[in-house]
Formats: sequence, structure tokens, C-alpha cells
Amino acid sequence: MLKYFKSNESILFFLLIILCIFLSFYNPQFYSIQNINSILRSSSTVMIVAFGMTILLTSGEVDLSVGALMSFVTVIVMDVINISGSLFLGFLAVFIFCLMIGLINGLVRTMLNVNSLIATLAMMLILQGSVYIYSMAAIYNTHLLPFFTFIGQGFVFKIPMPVIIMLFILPFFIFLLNYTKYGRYFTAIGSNPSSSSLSGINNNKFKILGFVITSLLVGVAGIILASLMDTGQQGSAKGFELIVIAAVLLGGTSFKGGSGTVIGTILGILILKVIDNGIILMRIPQEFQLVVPGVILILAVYFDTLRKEKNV
Amino acid sequence: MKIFSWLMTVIVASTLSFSSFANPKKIGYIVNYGTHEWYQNVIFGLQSRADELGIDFEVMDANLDINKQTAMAEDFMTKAVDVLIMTPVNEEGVVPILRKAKADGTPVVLEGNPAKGMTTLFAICDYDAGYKAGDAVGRILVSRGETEARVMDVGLPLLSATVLRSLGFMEAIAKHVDAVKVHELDGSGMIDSSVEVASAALAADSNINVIYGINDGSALGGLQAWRAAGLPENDLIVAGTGAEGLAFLNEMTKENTPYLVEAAMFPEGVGYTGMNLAVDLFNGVDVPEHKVTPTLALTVHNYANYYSFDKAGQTRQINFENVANIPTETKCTKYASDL
Amino acid sequence: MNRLYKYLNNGEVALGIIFLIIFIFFSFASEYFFSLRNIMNVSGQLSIILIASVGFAVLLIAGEVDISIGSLLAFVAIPLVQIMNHTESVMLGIIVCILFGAIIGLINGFLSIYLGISSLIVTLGMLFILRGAVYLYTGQRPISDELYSDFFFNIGNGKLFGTIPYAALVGIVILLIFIFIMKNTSYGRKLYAIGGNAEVARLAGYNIKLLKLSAFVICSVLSSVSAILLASRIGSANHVAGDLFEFQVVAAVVLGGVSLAGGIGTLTGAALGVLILAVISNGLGMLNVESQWQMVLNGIIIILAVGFDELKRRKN
Amino acid sequence: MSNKFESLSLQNIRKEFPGVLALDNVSLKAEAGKVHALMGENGAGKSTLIKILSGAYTKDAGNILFNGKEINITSPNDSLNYGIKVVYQEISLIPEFTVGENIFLEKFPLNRLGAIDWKKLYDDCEKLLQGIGFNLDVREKVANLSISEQQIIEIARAIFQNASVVVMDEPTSSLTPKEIDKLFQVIERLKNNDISIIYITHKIDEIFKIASDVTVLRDGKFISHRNINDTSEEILIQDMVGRKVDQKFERPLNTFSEVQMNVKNLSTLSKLDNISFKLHRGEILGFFGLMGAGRTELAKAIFGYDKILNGKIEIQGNVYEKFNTQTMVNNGIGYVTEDRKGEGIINDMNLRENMSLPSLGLFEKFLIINKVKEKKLANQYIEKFEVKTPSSERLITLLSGGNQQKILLSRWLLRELKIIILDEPTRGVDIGAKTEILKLINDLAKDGLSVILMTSEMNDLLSLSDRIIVMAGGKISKEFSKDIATQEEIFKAAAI
Repeated sequence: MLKYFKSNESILFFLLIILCIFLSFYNPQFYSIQNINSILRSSSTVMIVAFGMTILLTSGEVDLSVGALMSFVTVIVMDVINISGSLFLGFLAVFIFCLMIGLINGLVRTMLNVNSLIATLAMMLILQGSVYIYSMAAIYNTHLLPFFTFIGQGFVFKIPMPVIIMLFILPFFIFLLNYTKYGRYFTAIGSNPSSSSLSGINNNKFKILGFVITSLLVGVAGIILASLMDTGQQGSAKGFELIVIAAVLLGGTSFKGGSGTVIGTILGILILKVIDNGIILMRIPQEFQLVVPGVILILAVYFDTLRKEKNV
Repeated sequence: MKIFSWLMTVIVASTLSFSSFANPKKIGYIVNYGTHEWYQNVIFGLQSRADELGIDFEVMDANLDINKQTAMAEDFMTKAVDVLIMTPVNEEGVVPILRKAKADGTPVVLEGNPAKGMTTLFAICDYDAGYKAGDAVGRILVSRGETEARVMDVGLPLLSATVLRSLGFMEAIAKHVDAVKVHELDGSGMIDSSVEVASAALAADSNINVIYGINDGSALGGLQAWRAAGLPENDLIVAGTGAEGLAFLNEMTKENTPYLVEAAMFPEGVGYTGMNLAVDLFNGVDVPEHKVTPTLALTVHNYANYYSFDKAGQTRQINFENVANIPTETKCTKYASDL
Repeated sequence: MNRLYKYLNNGEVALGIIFLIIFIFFSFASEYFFSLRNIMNVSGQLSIILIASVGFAVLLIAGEVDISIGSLLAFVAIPLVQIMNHTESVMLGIIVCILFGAIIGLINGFLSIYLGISSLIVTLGMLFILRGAVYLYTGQRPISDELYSDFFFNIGNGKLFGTIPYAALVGIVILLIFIFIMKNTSYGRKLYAIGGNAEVARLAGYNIKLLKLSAFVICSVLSSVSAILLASRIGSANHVAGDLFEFQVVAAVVLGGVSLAGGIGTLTGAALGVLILAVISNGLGMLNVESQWQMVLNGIIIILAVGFDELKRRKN
Repeated sequence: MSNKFESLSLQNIRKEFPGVLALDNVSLKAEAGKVHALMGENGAGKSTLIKILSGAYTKDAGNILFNGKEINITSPNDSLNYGIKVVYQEISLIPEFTVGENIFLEKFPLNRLGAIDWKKLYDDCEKLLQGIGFNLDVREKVANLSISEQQIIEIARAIFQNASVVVMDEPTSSLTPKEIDKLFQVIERLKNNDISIIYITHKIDEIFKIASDVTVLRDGKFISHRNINDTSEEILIQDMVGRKVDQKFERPLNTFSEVQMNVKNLSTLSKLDNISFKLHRGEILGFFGLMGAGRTELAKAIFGYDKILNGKIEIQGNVYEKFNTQTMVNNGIGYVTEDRKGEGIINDMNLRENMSLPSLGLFEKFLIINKVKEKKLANQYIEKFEVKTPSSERLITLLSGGNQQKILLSRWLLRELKIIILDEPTRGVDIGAKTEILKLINDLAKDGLSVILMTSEMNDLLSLSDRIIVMAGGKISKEFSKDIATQEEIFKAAAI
């Protein structure tokens, strides 16, 4: 296992351990199963989307529309299941919709050649607006299917379902980025797009793939969120995109493309979530939930820069 | 056809001009967060009354952008509305708008919270609404033989209104039993953030018997966090605020739900009252500085008096008459300035 | 012919034409749009974004970025209003406010240039830190302008001869000054050079670090000027001010043809980007289009405008 | 710096990077009015030496003497103050700026108000360019100019104001013969003005035309300093390589029958106009063209990187009208770019990953990349090409240009290839490596690989190519078979 920790990851790992030790001294409740579950459950939706975002950032792109899409997904999944009474149809609708949005993001990026920061910012506006065109009112759970509730709220062997879903997806991405050619391709495209294209790689195809994967993962996270809220809520997941991006960057993925690891991303998210949790545990004013991650982000990237400078 | 409609207009216009008061022709409303369910229902109430009075009613949505709200006020003045109704994104932020409107001669009606330089305001009493819910919860606790209320307050410190609600709620409970605020949280008024912060708080200490939410999303978020933590619901009481939309009705009408109390604020009624106030202001009628709109603690037993709820069709219909008959304070017990 | 083609291919001219089309459309579509009063109002309204956009564009041209400007807008208004309330001097408040802005610019610049952390990360962190600091300091209550002076009110709300908003004048003067600086002074050209190719600029003997630092300060100081106008318009230092402001500015500036990669674009273009988005927003409001549709239309327009520009660039 | 420039001496300069001793005790003396040539293979330390002179790097030890007095150069500004100007091999201009702005980048002329005096800037610029015999639109954006024109601007920029030493790093690598002549005239003029020139090149013949002294470095060490009259081509090559090499290279007359690729009526939006040619199995097809003739554009169009407007390509019976780089790679075609930094290497990857990028399928089993196999093959090529690196896991950015080029060649050679397109494969590559690369091309062709060789090196072109196609203005202007091609005829066809 240790072999998979690049140096940046060990810094983050160290930071996480220190945070945990500190918090457990302060409040022994930190190590209660309930608290750990709470941290992991709230991390899991972020992680699921962050896997996709790691790929995107590695290939030099970004998706700001994930938060808006996620709230749209909660509305769609609840509505379709309410109407049809079928989980399958609800999920199908979500994934078709997400596939479409991912494709549009990718096509606007590659065919219209719009910078993805701008393209997905625009998509964010479009989704935020159109979710209200779809339905002005929040969609409440009237189907009352027990399995739907189980997805977000259930436990298996005392482990929350969202965590299990995340753990189910995780190996796939570790595998994808470390052991298959796709991982290399994403790195190459992010690091030097001309070179990767001249090596016979269809950059556009893989960029679109990155957007589609991210959107589909948002679909999964959105379904979990809908179950957790028991509602399809417009305007939910506000600022989600910033949390995901901040966590991925904290995890050592460069905004300029070319380097990124899933383990780093996971550590980044855990650090941010443990801080959030700690602030509530320690009953510190919740405003610090903004300040502390900001400082940590700058510091972590600074240490990473220092480390890279030493290596060159 | 054209001549006919023209004739009608003339007739209607002349009858109106004969009546002692002329209705304003055009009223504009700047809503702070128009896509929110609560404001959707406020707009519904405003529109309902405007339609009854034949007033051209337009809405602009500042969408929580305090800068945009100022621009929209200017735009409405350009459109020459007869009265401007505003729900400020933030009440301090409208002081210059009020000054400009005065110079422009446009009467302004505020919704929500008072601001320096305003003429008139229609709003619920946040403190009193919270108080009514707290009172109802206190009674239930007493009837259950409990002596202590251990409260998780899923609040929103961002707005003074929501802080007042929490305050009223706690002070009312304290009248019945010992009241301890175990957790004071910021759920951003959104169900998803509320689930998240409440989960963390419950992990730290789940010895709670009352969850209070400053709106429906916060209350439901708290309840969902409770459920996701797998805690027993038998002794829990959940109270929400607002009666913003269908959320509380859906939950409250479930079997064995802990969601027992809703501090109803009747947004449709708020809008209806507000339109009347705007018309009065336009006509130079002496308007109160604060027109209080009704609030009431709703439970599964009494909600049907005010809302006919169609669970299958997911619609609710307000009974304007019954809401208007709710005994209402002339003045709130506490205001933002008392904080 | 060739010359005409070249001229039409110029990004700013294309943007100008887009703007004119939009302007003419709204003039016919809405009875209120094409009036002196409305046009003057819009020019005042857009100046807040315009001024910050000028600073933001200068920084982008120099090859760096600052996405903390929205939080900065809320942050620097606090010393402004606090000092005004306590000393009864508007000028002192303004000076300290701008000083605070400059210091934050220096911090952003120092962290990204001298410590070598990517400016996107630094300012993303700063976005959280400043907003959190505002919440902590204010306890999430606005600090209202208790001085209530005409001077401060007029900065953002007053009109010269009752027609031209002072805010618009401030915006135009700042825009013109910086257009001149970026076009005609060696300082401006040096910023372009370091954004275009930092290594070349270094070998030409430029003090890149200092130049970039100055661009950070310009961005923050101009955002502080925006903050002053906003504070005047909302009569307070407000913790909710400037939320998502950075997105509006990025959209406008990039729409105006300023490259996120640095070194490319003009302030005239950036100003046109601001103008287009402001006019669309105002026009749709005048047409009473619902806000959800406004958002959707805004998104589509941004994609189309930037996409069109990129496609044209690629054809060449 | 009012006193007259006499000499600039570098004494016992040492510079160390982590793990590499880039310069070890190197000395060089540049005197006023003389051209001092600096030679050495890639990685010999020439670039490092220049960077120390220009202030981009600081030395670890040694002295720099200006007119005999020790000076300190710690930043580019110091260097510029002493009048040391460097013309870099890689174009270092701001593409969005005009010619005039680029030339006056170091110091814009200002008017009384402190604003840039545009009229003076452009007038001065025009005068300066005319003074050295070049005519360019000074208001044109540099991005719209050809590479050779950009090179001229670089040179003009270096000399436009009180230079004492001008360092030129491979200034002729992208110039036409006519332009090279002009450059040499400029150098003569500089000499007459008592300016010293440090001239770095791989082209030995140029040295004998203009230089008075030659210093050779090898592996970061000082090897020799000779007067031009006391040396010969052979001696210099021996100094550089450390052993005698046979630079001459011959390929017998061959005839080919099997058509590997047939390009028909290819046109692109940007440049190419109706290009048709056939490439046979085992054939080396040379392409020659002056700057702007469209050679690189042709390579990229064939390879599917640039969109084609019309035309088609037939590869072993398959006809393609719409294709991308993937199509071509799958058809066994490879392309080695002329722009190593911009389009070749991937900075974030190590040697192995850079090498295997197009061929990951070779190592793939059930979607998993077999890294052991990959490493093995990478090491094989590292050995074969004598790439100077401690391991295949080293980041490619840490290698010298020549070694990077070898990796980029290996990128294609480790897979099954039918056709390889080489765009300036020996540009910026030292003589030792160059000979190896040329020999390799010959061997590959013997094994049946078809080679499209695009090069400005006339010797290589003539000695290796079986046929030579000359391009001009985006068209094919003439085709020569090996036996009738001469240098003069080729230039004539290229200069249409």
C-alpha cells in the first residue's frame, strides 16, 4: 500500500493523522462509530464526484457545473420515481440526463473550443435556471420505496451505504488511473496536448470521456443526496463544485493538468471533512468552516511546491 | 373584437375612476430569492390579490445578489411602477434605494424586516412565530411527562429573522420545561447542508429530544440526519418553521412521524396582505409602519382549516379567509434591533 | 478589402457589433429600454463590475488570476464603513479601504509570486478566508452606514446634472486611464510581455516579480473601488455582498476576449464584455423575463459568444 | 560602461545541478572585433555557459572579467547592463507584439509624458532593420511572421543598442542560405564596430567562414581552444566527439516497386495546394523547402494532425479522406516533430512513459499495462541509442535536447512501423548523435520502413534520400531522383 503514496500524499496523510489525534484529544467522541460514519458519509458524495474531477483536472479541464447538475439530479430522480414507481426508470433517467450534460460540456469544450472554465460556468447557469423551469417546487418522496431510502440512509454492517457505494467505485478509478492506458492518456493530454495528439491519441475523445465520467458520477452522488434529503431539492449542493475542486487541488492534482492521483484526492477530501467535523465537535463558530480550509489549501499546495522545487 | 376590448377598457377605467379610490395600475415586486418555495407562495398571494384588483403585477428576482437588487429597483422606477414592493436581500442594503425612491416619488413597501427610512412593512413576527412553535412543543413535552427539552437548533445566523425564530422557540419552551440548547448549527437554510451539519452534531452528542429548524428545509435536514444516524424516533419532537410549501405537509401526515409542529407563516397570506398594503399606500390611506401577517402553530390536527392538501397530486390550496381570521399581533414581541 | 476583412476580424469590432445587435433588439422589444434614464441607469449599474473587471483583466494579461475579488468586496467595505461611522470622515474611510485592498493584493501577490503557489490556489484559499473573516467579524450582521452623508450616498447613487451617474463617471475614467496605461506606457506593455512569455520578459531584464505583484495590487485596489461603489449603493458593509461576483467578472472579461492564459486581450474588449452582459441583464429585466430563463439565456449567450470567437480564431 | 569594450573572460566556471556537473572548470575569452566559436555536442554545457553569461543562471565558482576587471552577474539585468546580448536558439519573442515592440522590448522609447513614443519606436526600428539589410513591416505582429523572420528580429534586438558581446546560439538553424549570407554581413559589421561575438553552431563550415577562435566543450569540460588557422574539420570533430568518426554517409542507388502510401491532391486551408506523391516500401523520400514552403504543414496534414480541405491518402489499399492522428498511428505511421518542446516531450512523464505513449497496446493485457515489460523495452532502446540517463524512470525534462530526441525516435521505433515522418530529425542534435540517427534511418529503410525525411541539412538530404521532392509556397515545385539531384538544382527549385 505504502508504495502508492507519492511524497505529496504522505504529507497529506501526515496532516490527516495529526488532525485526527488533535481532535480525539479534544473530544473523545471523535472516534465514535457514529462520528466516523458521519464524516465518511458526507465525504462519500464529494469523493464520488472528485474521482471524475481528478481525471478532468489531470487532463487539463475543469467542470464547474457539478453542483448545479447534482441538484438537478435530485429533482429528476425523485420526480421520475414518484411518477413511475420504478427505481430503475428513475436511475435510467438520471444517467441519460447526466450523459447528455457531460456530452454537451465535452462537445462545447472540444468542438466550439470554449475554455472549460467558461463553458461549465455557463452550463452551471443553464442548469441552475432550467431546474426551476423543470419544476418550481421541490419534489417530495411520495413513492416511499424503502430501497431508495436505503441508498442514502441505510447501513450495511454498520457502514453507511453511501460509503459502500464510494468504496465500490474507488478501485475502478485507482485501476483506471494507475494501471491502464487511460491514466497515461489523461496525463499526456493535460501535460502536452499537441504531443499526445501527435502520438495518435484522440484528445477530444478522451476529454469528452472525462466530462461524461464526471457527469455520470454526479448522477450517482445526486441519487445519494436525494435519498439523504428524501427530497428533490432545487438549489441544493450549493458551492459543491468549489469544495470538490478545492479537495482535488489539495490532493496534489495540478490545475494546469498533467498530474493527479485518486489517493491524494481522497486524502484531500478527508482532511477538509475532518476539519468541518472538528469545528462542530469543538463548538467553534461555524464561520471557521470557511477560513480553515482556505488556509490549509494554501499551505498544502505551498509544501507541495517546496517539495517539487527540491526535486528538480 | 378590438373595438369591443377597447370599449371594455374604457368602461372599466371609468367605473374605477368613479370609485373613491383608484387602484394602482402597475406594481413591481423585487424578491430576494424568487426560486425559493416560500417566495413562490408569497408571489402567488401577491399575484392573486393583484388579479382580483386588476393590477399589472411584475416580479424581478435578485437571486440573493445584493448588488442586483439595487439595479432592479432602478429598473422598476424606469418602468414607472406605481408602487414598489421589496423583500430585501439584506435589509441594511436597501437604505439607499429607499432614499432614491423617495426622490423619485415611488412609494415603497417592504416585506420581511424594517429598514431605515422605510414607510411601511408587512411581515410575520419571526420571534412570535418561533414562540408559538416552542409553546406547542413545550405542551407536548409536558404531556409526555418530560422535564427537560434538549434542543438541536438547525439555524441560520446569516439572517436576523431566523435568529429571532430560534430565540422565540427557545424562550417559549423554557416556559414549560427546562430548555437546553445542545447544538446551535448553521444549516444555511438548505436541507442538504442541514443534513450534513446535523449529522456531525448528532455524532458529537445525540442526547436530544427536540429538533428545531428555522425553516422547513432545516427541520427536515435535522430529521434526515437523525434517521441516517439510525436513532430511534419515539421520543423525538421535530418542529419546523414557515409552512413554505409541501414539505411539512408531506412529513406531518406520515404515520408515527416525530414532525409534530410547524410554525406556519402562510406565505400566500403574506403576499395577499402585502398587495392590500401597497394599494392602501398608493391611495394615501394611513398605513401602519408594520403590518403583521398571521402566524400559527400548525399540527396534524388543525392544518386542514388553513390548507387543503392533496397528497397524491402534491398541491396545496390556501384558505385565505380562515388565515385572515387568525388573531394577529399588532406589534412583534421582539425585533432585529432587540438582538 | 483585405483591410476591411482584417478590421472585421478584430475581436473588439466583432464584440461591438454583437453589442449593437443586442442593443437594437432590446430597443425595439421593450418600450422602456431605449430611454436616457435607463441607459444612464445601466451605465451606473455596470460600473461596479466594470471597475473590478479592469483590474481583473490587467492581472489576467499579466498571466495571473485573482478569484478572491468577490470576498474582497465584502471584506474591504468593513473598514470603509467602520471608519466612516467612527471618524465621520468619508475620505479617511475610502483611503483605508483602498489600503486594505492593496494589502490583500500584496498578500495574494506575495504568496503566489514569491512563494510560488499558483495564484488560482492562493486566491481560491483567500476567497474562503476573506469571506470567513467577514462572517466572523460582523457576526453575519451588516454594518450600516450611520453617517448617512450625502457625499457617500452620491458616490454610488448620485447623478451629475441629475442624469449621468457618478459611478459611471468613475468607471469610465478608470477604464480610460488603464486603457492608456496598458496600451501606451512601457509598464503596460511589460505586463503584456510577462503574460505572453515570462521567460522572454525575464531575459529582457524585467523585474517580473515586482511587475506581477503590482498587477495583483491593481486588481485588488480596483476591486476595492468597486467595493466602495457597492457599499454606497447598499448603504452598508454587507456580509452577503459580492457573493459569486468573481464568476460574473470572469465571464465578462473572457467574453471580452481576454485570454485566461495571459498576454492576450484588451481592456476595451473586457469593457465590451461587461457592457454586453449588463445590457442583456437589464434588457431581459425590462422585458420581464423570469429569472430562471435569464440564467439559462445568460449561459447560452456566454457559450455562443466565446465559442464564436474561438471558432473564428481557429479559422485564421 | 562608458569605457571601451576590450574583452570578456570567463575563467574556471563551474556549475552544478543536483546530480549533474554541468560545467567543470570552463574558460573562454571573447575579444572585441572577433568571432569566437563555441562548439560541443548536446549536453556539452554550451547552453549552461550562455545562461550564466545572460544571468539566467548564477555560477557556482569561477570568475567573469570585463575588460580585465571582475564583475558579478546575478540577474539578466546585470548582463544587459554590461552589453551582453544573447540571441537564443529557441525563438524568444512575444508573439502578440509587433516587430517594433519586440525589438525595443528591453527599453521602450518614451516621450516627454512618459508614454511610449510609438512614432520614434517604429521609425528607429525601420532604420535599424534597413541598416542591417533586412526589410520587414515593423508594425506586423510577430505571430504572423515566419520562423526565419523571427530569427532576424532576435538578432536585431540583440544588437540594437550598445552591445559589447553578442552571443548567438545556432542562429542559422532556420535561415535560408541567402539570409545566412546577410547574417554573416551583419556579423562583419559588428566586428568592425569592435563588438565581440560568441558564436555557437553545429555547422562546422560556418566556423571557417567567420570565426577566428574555436573553443570546444565536452561533457561540461573544457577540451580545447584553437586558432581557426591551426585547426581543421577533422580535428574539431575529434575534439567534440572524443573519437574519430566517419561523417560521410552513402546510400546506394535503389529502385522500388511496392507503393506504401499514395497521397493524392492534398490541400489544406492554411497552406498546402494540391500535393500528390507516392512513397514506396523501403524508400527514403526527402523533402526540401525553404521556410514557409509548407513542409511541416504537409507532415502534419498527412499525419492527420491538421485538417485537410480535400484530397485523399491511400495506404496499402485503404483510402482515407477523413482521418486523424489515430487513423495514421493505427496504420503504422509515426511522426517525429521539429518542435521537441512544444509538440514532442511530455514534461510530467518519465522516459519510459514518454516512449511508450503511442504503443501502450503492446504492453496491455486485460486492460492492464505490464510495466515490467514496458520498462524492459524502454531500457533496451535507452541502451541502443546510448541515451545518457541513470534510469528509464527519470523525468524527460532533465535530459539534454539530443537525448530527448532519441527518446522521441524510440517512441515510434518500439512499435511496428511502416512509415515514419521525420521533421528535422537532426536539428539541434550533436554530431555524434546525428551520425547515429542518420545511420539508423538508413538501416530502418533497409529493413523495409518507408521514411519521409524533411530536413534543411543539404548533406543529409543528398546522401540519404532516394528521391527528393522540393516544395515552394505550399506546392510541389520539382522532384529529383537521387542520381540527378544537385545542391544547386534543389535550391533553384526551392527558391521559385
